[in-house]
Amino acid sequence: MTLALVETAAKIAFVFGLNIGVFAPLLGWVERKQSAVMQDRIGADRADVFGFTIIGLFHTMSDTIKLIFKEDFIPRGADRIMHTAAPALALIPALVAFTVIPFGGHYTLWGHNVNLVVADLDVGALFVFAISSLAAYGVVLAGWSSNNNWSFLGGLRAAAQMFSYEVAMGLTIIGLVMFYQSLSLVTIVEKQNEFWHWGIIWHWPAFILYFTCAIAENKRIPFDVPEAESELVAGYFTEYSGMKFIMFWMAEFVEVVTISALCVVLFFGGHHLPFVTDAELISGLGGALYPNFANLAAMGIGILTFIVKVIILIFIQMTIRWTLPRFRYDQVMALGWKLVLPASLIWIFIVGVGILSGIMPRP
Amino acid sequence: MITVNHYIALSAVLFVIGVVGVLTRRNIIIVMMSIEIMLNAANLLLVTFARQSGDMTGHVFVFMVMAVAAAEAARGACDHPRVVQEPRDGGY
Amino acid sequence: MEILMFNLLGGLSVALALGAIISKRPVNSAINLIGTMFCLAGLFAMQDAHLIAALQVLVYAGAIMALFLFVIMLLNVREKVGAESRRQPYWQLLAVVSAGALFVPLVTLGGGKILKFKEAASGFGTTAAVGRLLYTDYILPFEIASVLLLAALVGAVILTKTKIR
Amino acid sequence: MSEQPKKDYDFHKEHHTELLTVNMGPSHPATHGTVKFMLALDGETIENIEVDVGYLHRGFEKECEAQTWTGVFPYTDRLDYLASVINNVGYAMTVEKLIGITTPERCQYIRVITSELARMGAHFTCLGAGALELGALTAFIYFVEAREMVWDLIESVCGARLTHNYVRIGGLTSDLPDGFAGNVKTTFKECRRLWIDFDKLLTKNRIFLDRMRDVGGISSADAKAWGFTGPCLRAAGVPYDVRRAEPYLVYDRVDFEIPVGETGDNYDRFQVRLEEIEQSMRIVEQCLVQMPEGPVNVNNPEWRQPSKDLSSGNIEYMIHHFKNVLEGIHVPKGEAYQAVEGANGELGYYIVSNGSGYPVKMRVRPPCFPITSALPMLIKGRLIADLIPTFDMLNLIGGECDR
Repeated sequence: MTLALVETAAKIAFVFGLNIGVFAPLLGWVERKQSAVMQDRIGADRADVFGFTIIGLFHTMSDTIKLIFKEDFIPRGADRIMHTAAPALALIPALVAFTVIPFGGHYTLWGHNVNLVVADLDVGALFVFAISSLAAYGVVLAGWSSNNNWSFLGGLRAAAQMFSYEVAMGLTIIGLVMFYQSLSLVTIVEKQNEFWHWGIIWHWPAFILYFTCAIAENKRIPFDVPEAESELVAGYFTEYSGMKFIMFWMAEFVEVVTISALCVVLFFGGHHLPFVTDAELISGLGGALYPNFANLAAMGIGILTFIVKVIILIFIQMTIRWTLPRFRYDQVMALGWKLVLPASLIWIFIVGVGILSGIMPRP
Repeated sequence: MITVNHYIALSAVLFVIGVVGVLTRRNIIIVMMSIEIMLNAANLLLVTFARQSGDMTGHVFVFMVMAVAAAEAARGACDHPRVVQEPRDGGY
Repeated sequence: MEILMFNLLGGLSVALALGAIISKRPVNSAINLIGTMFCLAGLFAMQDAHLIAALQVLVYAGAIMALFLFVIMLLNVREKVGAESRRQPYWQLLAVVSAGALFVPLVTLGGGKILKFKEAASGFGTTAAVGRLLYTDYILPFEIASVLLLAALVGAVILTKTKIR
Repeated sequence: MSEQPKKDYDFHKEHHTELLTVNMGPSHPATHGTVKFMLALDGETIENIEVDVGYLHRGFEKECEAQTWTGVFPYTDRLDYLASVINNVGYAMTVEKLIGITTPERCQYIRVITSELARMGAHFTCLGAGALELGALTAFIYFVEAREMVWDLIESVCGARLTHNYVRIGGLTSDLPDGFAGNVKTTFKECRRLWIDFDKLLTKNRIFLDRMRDVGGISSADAKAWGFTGPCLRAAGVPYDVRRAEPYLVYDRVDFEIPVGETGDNYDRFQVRLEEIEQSMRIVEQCLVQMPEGPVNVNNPEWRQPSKDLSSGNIEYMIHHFKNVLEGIHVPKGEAYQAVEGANGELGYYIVSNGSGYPVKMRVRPPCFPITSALPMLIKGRLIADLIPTFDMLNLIGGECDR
């Protein structure tokens, strides 16, 4: 009991620490530096501690400190409670969604079975969608409560966009669920033990559709119409400052990580190395002689593999963000309803036929 | 130890809240939300009895209730503009 | 542990439901109701109805309440109806009486037999189990529900479309 | 189901909806160059738009009447502040027309070179800003980089980057610096590289095409009727270019093409501007080859103030120095109109002189003003997001439009 509690606490600490402590600030830095590299610039590199700038990493720190001490501004006529609650409503779902994502496999350490996921839910994939559907509330309420026409328009756009793409996003992974016969993300990862069972091999069309939907759900360029700064000033968070602004900013980055992690779990074999199954890895590390240490090493390698895959997907998202221009609002909706939704329905049909006819052997 | 009675009591309380909401509020949107509360109270009972009897038919019915509630909400949402903004005498 | 969770979620859901019907502003009502739905999802999960719990969040808290919120925001109902949101006193009287009447079975149940939960069978309430039931025994209601949703969809489009050709 | 929709079913009447009125500007990110739009929105659709210009009105025309003829130059710099040299050239040429002098050939070549460099800078900025406001920040930075390099060239010529103040009546402030041709060569190589990158990023990008195509389109007849000139008119299919229609300076001696669009929509405007950058580079390269040696100023102290050495060593020059500084040059009585091809179209100066050292009346025909006045016609009934690329591609320059 105590051991299980400690284990859960450790996993929660790991996931949240990874997200808030490492990924969110690091992404701020990556976004700046990557854009700088892509745009022939140097990028932020001035903040220093005793003369050391460590390629601009201190900027994330100084930004955080600056924003914490900024005035927390609530516009006149705004709904104070909702205005304050909205950033939290945006950030919390993004963090909670990570609880069902397995960042490693099963390992036996000194007789104790460790399953590297905070909550192994039977409905893991559904849980992620359920929680991410709540993230829309934060955005909508932020737009509504700011008492600003531009924010309001941004909130409406965000609501329409997020709810539309949620539908399409749910449908894109139905084919995958049919293939792996489970909604549990842990089971899906287990079934991708062999490289040829990875989701991307058979389900690359679903990956493209899912990734599109996920970026749209996250409201990043080219789908950033709710916060299109040239049209709506800054959309739903126009009237936010200080810590509340940071929370929207972090919510966006945490969602980038969550999307990447979910993609890795669904399509890229989770923590699995390509061409090496877990059992082979453990035996290759000397599992027969030192089972505990081999398991521990495999666990480390698994987590590392997972993080590397996540980082690669984040990199792809950032590249997209710095390359493409933005859609128009009606084009976003048309893409969602007229292209992604029918395409995912057709893909479900194709997967169904493939499974029934035996062309797509289920793992 | 939580028994079925606990859930029944909770469900009843929620249902009564829903009834009171329907009967006392004039705002049609809040009336509809009160109806949702009542539906949810019923859902809770269905789930509870499904668990108690070990028969998942209750879950299926909750599923149906959700479908109906969604349809009702969709219809209600687009009907609201007419009703809310053209108030008649007494009631709505 | 279970009692603690039940008291927490149940109490919170009752409080939020009360908040939903008491609060003056529709937006606050909707937010309170979303909280209620969320608490109920927790209660469903406590009873091994994992699929229903996820659907509760996804459909009720995520979709239906979003629709309500959308309507409230778009119409800004606050100014129109907020001022005269109470009904006639006799309606309130009736409400209290009927509420009291509904409490009667509750009280009798409390005094009567105590129903205890059995140990749930493995696989109870999972997606696979509920899905199997839904697609075999209850396929007809399921299809009817889908037709109902389709009808609602078409109706909503027709009702709100600006121009009807 | 509710009652059947009636024949005269009006959504707005039935549902008691109102239009949402919002102010876009004067400090909205999209309205660079200080302008205000009053938008009446039905959802996202623009039902009505009022363009409110004049936030940058400084009384340019009146200011000029209080300056000596040479003192006007700093003010012309601030018309189209992205292409100051063209404004200077236009003003200088109008005054020269009044006086009846022609500048030396080398001066004319240098004026063409700097004008085209300024045009490139303006187009780089316009296209980059257009991309930026559609969310393509990287493309924007590429063109800003190119613009900075072009401005480096201009800086090497006249010492200023934005308000060049380079041209004088009857000449220039200075000749080109040493090694200018070589700098141009290396800069243009880089510019072409960035141009290709920009082109690759946007021109065939599906999202960009969808945003720009068929938005803000105008027929050639309408464009003429509204008084369009420059890239916006050429995008509508009218090959009118002052440089070709009424050649001034040495534009008749260089070979360049006038890119012409078909539909007059934003995408055509975009492509016309993109192509004009290339044509400007060609003009500059040809001018550098053709350019003769020689003086850059008119050798007449009455019009062009002589150098310090001459004016302190020669009594006649000295007298003119004094008189020019104190009274201004005495431009003969009369009036003149001269147009040049500005970055946004025909930039015309109409000047009246009564023979004194000050202009009596100065009137500028800004290309932006008629173009901007067509904006409500182009954008009514479209989505709010369409306003952004349309406004960008019409390219209102506040300093020029409001004067």
